[in-house]
Amino acid sequence: MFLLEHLWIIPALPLLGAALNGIFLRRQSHAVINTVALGTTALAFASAVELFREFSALATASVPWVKSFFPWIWAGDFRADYALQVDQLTMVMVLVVTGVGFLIHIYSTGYMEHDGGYGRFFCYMNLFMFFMLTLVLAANYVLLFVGWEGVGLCSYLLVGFWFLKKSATDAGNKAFWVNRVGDFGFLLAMFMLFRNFGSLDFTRVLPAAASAPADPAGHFGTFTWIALALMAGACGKSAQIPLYVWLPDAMEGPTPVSALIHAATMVTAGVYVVARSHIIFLHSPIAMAVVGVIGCVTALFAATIALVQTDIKKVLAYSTISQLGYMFLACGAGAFSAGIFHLMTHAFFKALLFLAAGSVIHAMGGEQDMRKMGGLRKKIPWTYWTMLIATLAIAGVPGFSGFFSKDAILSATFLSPYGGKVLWAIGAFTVLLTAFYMFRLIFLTFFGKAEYDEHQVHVHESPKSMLVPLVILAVLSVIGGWQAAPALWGGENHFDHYLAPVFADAASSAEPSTPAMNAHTIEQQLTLVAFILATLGFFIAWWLCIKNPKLRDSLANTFSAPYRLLVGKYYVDQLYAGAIVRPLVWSSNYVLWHAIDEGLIDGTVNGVAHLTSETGGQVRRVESGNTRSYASWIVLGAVVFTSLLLWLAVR
Amino acid sequence: MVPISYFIVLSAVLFGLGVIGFLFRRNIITMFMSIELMLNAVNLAFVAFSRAFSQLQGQIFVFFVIVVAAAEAAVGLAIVILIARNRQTLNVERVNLLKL
Amino acid sequence: MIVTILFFALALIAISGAVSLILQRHPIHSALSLIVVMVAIAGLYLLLGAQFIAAVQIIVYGGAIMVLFVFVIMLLNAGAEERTNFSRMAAYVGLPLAVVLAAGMAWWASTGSQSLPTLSGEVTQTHALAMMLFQEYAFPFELTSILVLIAILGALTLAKRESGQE
Amino acid sequence: MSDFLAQHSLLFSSVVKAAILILMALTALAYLTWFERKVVAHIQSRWGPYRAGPHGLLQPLADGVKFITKEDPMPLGVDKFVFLLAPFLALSLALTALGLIPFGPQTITLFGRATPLGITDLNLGLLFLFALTSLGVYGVALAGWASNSKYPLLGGLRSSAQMVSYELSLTLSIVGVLLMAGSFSLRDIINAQQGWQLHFLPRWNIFAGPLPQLLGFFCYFTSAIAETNRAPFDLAEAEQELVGGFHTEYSSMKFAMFFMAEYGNMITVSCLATILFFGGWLSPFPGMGGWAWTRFIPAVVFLIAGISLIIDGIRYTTIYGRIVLPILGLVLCGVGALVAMPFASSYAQGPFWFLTKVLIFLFIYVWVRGTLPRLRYDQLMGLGWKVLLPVSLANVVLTSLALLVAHR
Repeated sequence: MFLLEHLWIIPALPLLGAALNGIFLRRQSHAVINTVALGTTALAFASAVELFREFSALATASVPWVKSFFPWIWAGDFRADYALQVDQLTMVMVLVVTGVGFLIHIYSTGYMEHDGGYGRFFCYMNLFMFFMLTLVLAANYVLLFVGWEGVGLCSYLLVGFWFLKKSATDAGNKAFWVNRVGDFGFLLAMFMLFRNFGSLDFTRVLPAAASAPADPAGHFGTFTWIALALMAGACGKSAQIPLYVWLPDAMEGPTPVSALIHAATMVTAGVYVVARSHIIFLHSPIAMAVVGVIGCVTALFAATIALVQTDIKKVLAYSTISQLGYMFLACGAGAFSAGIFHLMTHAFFKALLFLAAGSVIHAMGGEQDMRKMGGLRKKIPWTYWTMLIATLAIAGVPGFSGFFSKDAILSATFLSPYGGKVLWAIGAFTVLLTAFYMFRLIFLTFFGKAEYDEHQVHVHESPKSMLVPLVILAVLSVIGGWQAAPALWGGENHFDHYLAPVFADAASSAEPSTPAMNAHTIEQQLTLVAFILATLGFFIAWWLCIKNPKLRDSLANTFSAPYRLLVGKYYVDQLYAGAIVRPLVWSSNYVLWHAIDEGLIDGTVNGVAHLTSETGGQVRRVESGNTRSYASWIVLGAVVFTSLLLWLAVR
Repeated sequence: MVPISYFIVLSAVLFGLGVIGFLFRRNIITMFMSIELMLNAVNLAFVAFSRAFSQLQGQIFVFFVIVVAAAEAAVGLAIVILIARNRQTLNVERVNLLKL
Repeated sequence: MIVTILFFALALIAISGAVSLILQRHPIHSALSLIVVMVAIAGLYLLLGAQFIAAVQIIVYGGAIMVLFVFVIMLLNAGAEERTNFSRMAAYVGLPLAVVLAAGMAWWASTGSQSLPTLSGEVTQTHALAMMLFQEYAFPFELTSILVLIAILGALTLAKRESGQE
Repeated sequence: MSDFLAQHSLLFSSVVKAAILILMALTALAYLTWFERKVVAHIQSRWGPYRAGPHGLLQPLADGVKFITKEDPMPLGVDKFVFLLAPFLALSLALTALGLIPFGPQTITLFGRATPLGITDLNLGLLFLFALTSLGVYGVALAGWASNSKYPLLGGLRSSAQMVSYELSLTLSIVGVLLMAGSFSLRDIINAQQGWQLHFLPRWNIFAGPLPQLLGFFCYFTSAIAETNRAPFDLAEAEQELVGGFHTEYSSMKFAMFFMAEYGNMITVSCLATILFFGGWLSPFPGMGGWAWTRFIPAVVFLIAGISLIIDGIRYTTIYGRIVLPILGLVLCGVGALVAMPFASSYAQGPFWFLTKVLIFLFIYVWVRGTLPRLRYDQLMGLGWKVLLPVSLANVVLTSLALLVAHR
């Protein structure tokens, strides 16, 4: 019970590491920094495991376990404590965050070996761990928002880690600003929640919401607005349409950062929030539909862009966006557990993909363009195999983790009252695209002849410190899905049952209307279709990349217009720049700065000063040095005052 | 019999005369005496009111006013002597260093 | 009857004295006019039954303060006032205002203080005055003594600085 | 007619008494000059005036005639108004001060109205007396200024500063007496001194009460001499330094006015000394028991004086003396006899003792003048500010303490 009583220890550990690294040990040797950073992170992971043990031993009556440590904000009847909460959902998130985070820390020691800002890097990383844990452990929306903003800050710092590169700092700013938009929605949601439920504690808001009547379909009620505002925040953080534009640019940061923040943990915060407040969404059909549609469209959209990207990390970035789309699709379909499940597995294999890609980049000496690679299979076998496993997982090959999670999502979508066949169809088509662009990446990178100059680039396998995490993550990518194997695969869906208490009412509402046996057959057919599509994607990729690569260019020439559209990422950035950024900058520059600040405010201030000096200059003439004129002034005052008195007396 | 308001009117008139004297004399000492005249007018009003309301505070106040006037005369005349010695004149029109 | 006569006589003396104070061109004459005004006012105090104040008026004002004035005038051998440039401010603003002030106050006094009683026989007891002065107002009384002391010191300092320069 | 008089008896009685007082005062002033010259002469072992009339008794008359008939030049460039105003101011103030003095306990009946001996009897009499004396300075100061001449100006300056300074100690020195009497009325002050101690010592303020006012009297009399610009404090008219002081430029009647004003002030001050410290009109002897005979002392004194005059007249050298002096003696004897009569004696007691004491003080005045040398001006101021003022203040404090103790 120790950790349950002292929950604060878990976030405090990374914070301690960050403080030590950031304040005292900046100039220390790598060994010291490693000890602190890895030690604190490992301890956090260990304590998370211990917490899991204690939590499992906990009686179901006392779940969720809420512990309030000190009053934080008391304003009138508003009250927000520094309170931490543990339930099954939190447990999963904590384990994923600490575990993957620990592995990526290990990896970073190798990857950042020769970087100048070694201590700074680990300081930021630990700080991110702290905020992420605060986010997932928070017992009320306010504290959650602190973590929310904190991870945003760390993302900004780490994206712009190489702040001498203009592109890096720009990417950091972009991420920050785009997130601001979403945060605004989140704030609105919090305000509305407080206004409607008088509190922001999960343990008070969610039951109240559960007991409240749901909005009727097609009707914009309280829950709809709150849910949509929350969804805006989630879109910002989890890079969904229309706020996804920051994530590809965020690849400017170091690769471990991309793996940890922009694949495994932070970007899934949106999904976490949606799942956390699923009751509110369930009470609003419109919101569910919106979530589903947004997720589905984002998945397809990002996947299409990923088809033609040549930067290895960009491909992975768009793939991340698309996978996040899957998660939201699951949420929209009411299968929150499936969404969380995919979140976990995706954390495994996408982190693995990024790390492997980092390993490749490391091997290529910083080269990121896939067209300049090729034939690396023999040179960096560990990287190759681990990356292949991750690719199989994300492509949804049976037996791998991605297969189970994606399968669960698609079937849930097909069966859900909110989703429907159309969404399922799009999602299924996206499976094909996913398989295609992932295998395209593999083929371009590891197969074919070497496109680079051996004399310049000395390809070499990464050090142990980078390979060990790869291997561990590979194992996880394989077995990560087994404990959620649906019944028809002779498995028992532990994961679903484990999360059942959290999403109890979700299950009730999202239960497929069709009988179970029927559902099984439908599920088998769906899985079959998905697998066929995946293999199809694999073969197209093989055909275009290995069999005859010429065809690629000819296709590009024949369908030049759509090709350029995809290469230009649908020109969304340019659209935003023209529609939002430039007017904003113009108005800030000419209206706010020149007109209001300089004209109005400075004008007023200077005008007052000028008026004063002018008045003084005029009044100065009164100083005639003539005593009797002074006396006359006194008399004037006396007359005024006396007449006032007389007037008062008469009146 | 004499209404006490007559005394008030008289004091008002005397006060006004004092003001006029202060405004129209150039000799510091004369201006000073005009001030004394104003003080006396005020004292008269005080005593008249104290009689009208048959309260002695008015006379007490007059007493204090006289004391203050004495102190003021002492210091003021010392200043007048200084001015006369430094500027060789008693004409305020010539004592106008404090000006634009 | 006799009180009325006395009042108007004294009022006439006071006003004429004040006027001559303004009009006389020589400080000594102004001082004498002021002394006349003060004596007349003392007489008015007597009419009002304030005998103690009347005596103090003559002793302090007439016997000390005005003597000081006359003394200073004699000491500085102040001649008749010279005609110098005229303060337009005082002429065109001060005079009308002063007249307005006097007239306004007089008007108010004549209208607003009609309710005041007329002069009747009783006389304030100096004894009661002394009691009030030394019991209720003992502290202000002592303060006035301090004030006078400070005034003495101030006058001494001013005079001394002058002699020190020479 | 008579009822008209009765109706305005206050007015008429005041007028009559004022007339009588002024006549007596002027005569007294005139003969006070003779008295002073005689005494000073004898102090300096001279004869003094003896040409005009026997023992120069007609000298004041001759002086008066001289003053009236003398030409009255108006110096050049004087401020005429002030120049004329000064002597009138001085004399009128001096005479007015005399009007506040009560000469006897009884009241006399005029026009069917009982009025006190003396013109008025204010219950703040003492205060007003000081008010008048404090105004007295103007006569001297203005005279000195108006003369448009340097000696008078210096004299005026001196006297004004001197009088203002000494007025302080003069006023403070009598506070002790006021504390004992508890009143500003001269009559009350005198009545407060009635009674006896040790069966022979009258309870006069000078040597009775909780604290005998010896200090007070010393301060009072010294300040009084200075206040009246008399020797040894007569720096306003110090012949050796400033020819004649403030009245250098004056001559004839105006000069006489200054002189009369000076003597009038002397009389006023002496009266005050009598009233405040020496029991006013109270007889030094208890009137009852074994002392009953003392009520005949006035008569006896007059008779002795008259008889001595007759004898002196018979032995006198000039014919006038042989005629005038015996007549004067007879008159005195008659007065003595009148005073001895029962109906008159009670009226005579008060005034007799009062005037006797005043005469003694006047003699002391002259005696001091004839004896002491004149002070330097800084010594004068030093004495006033550094000795008399503190001493009289101390006297006030001591007296009040003594009263506190006595009333415990």
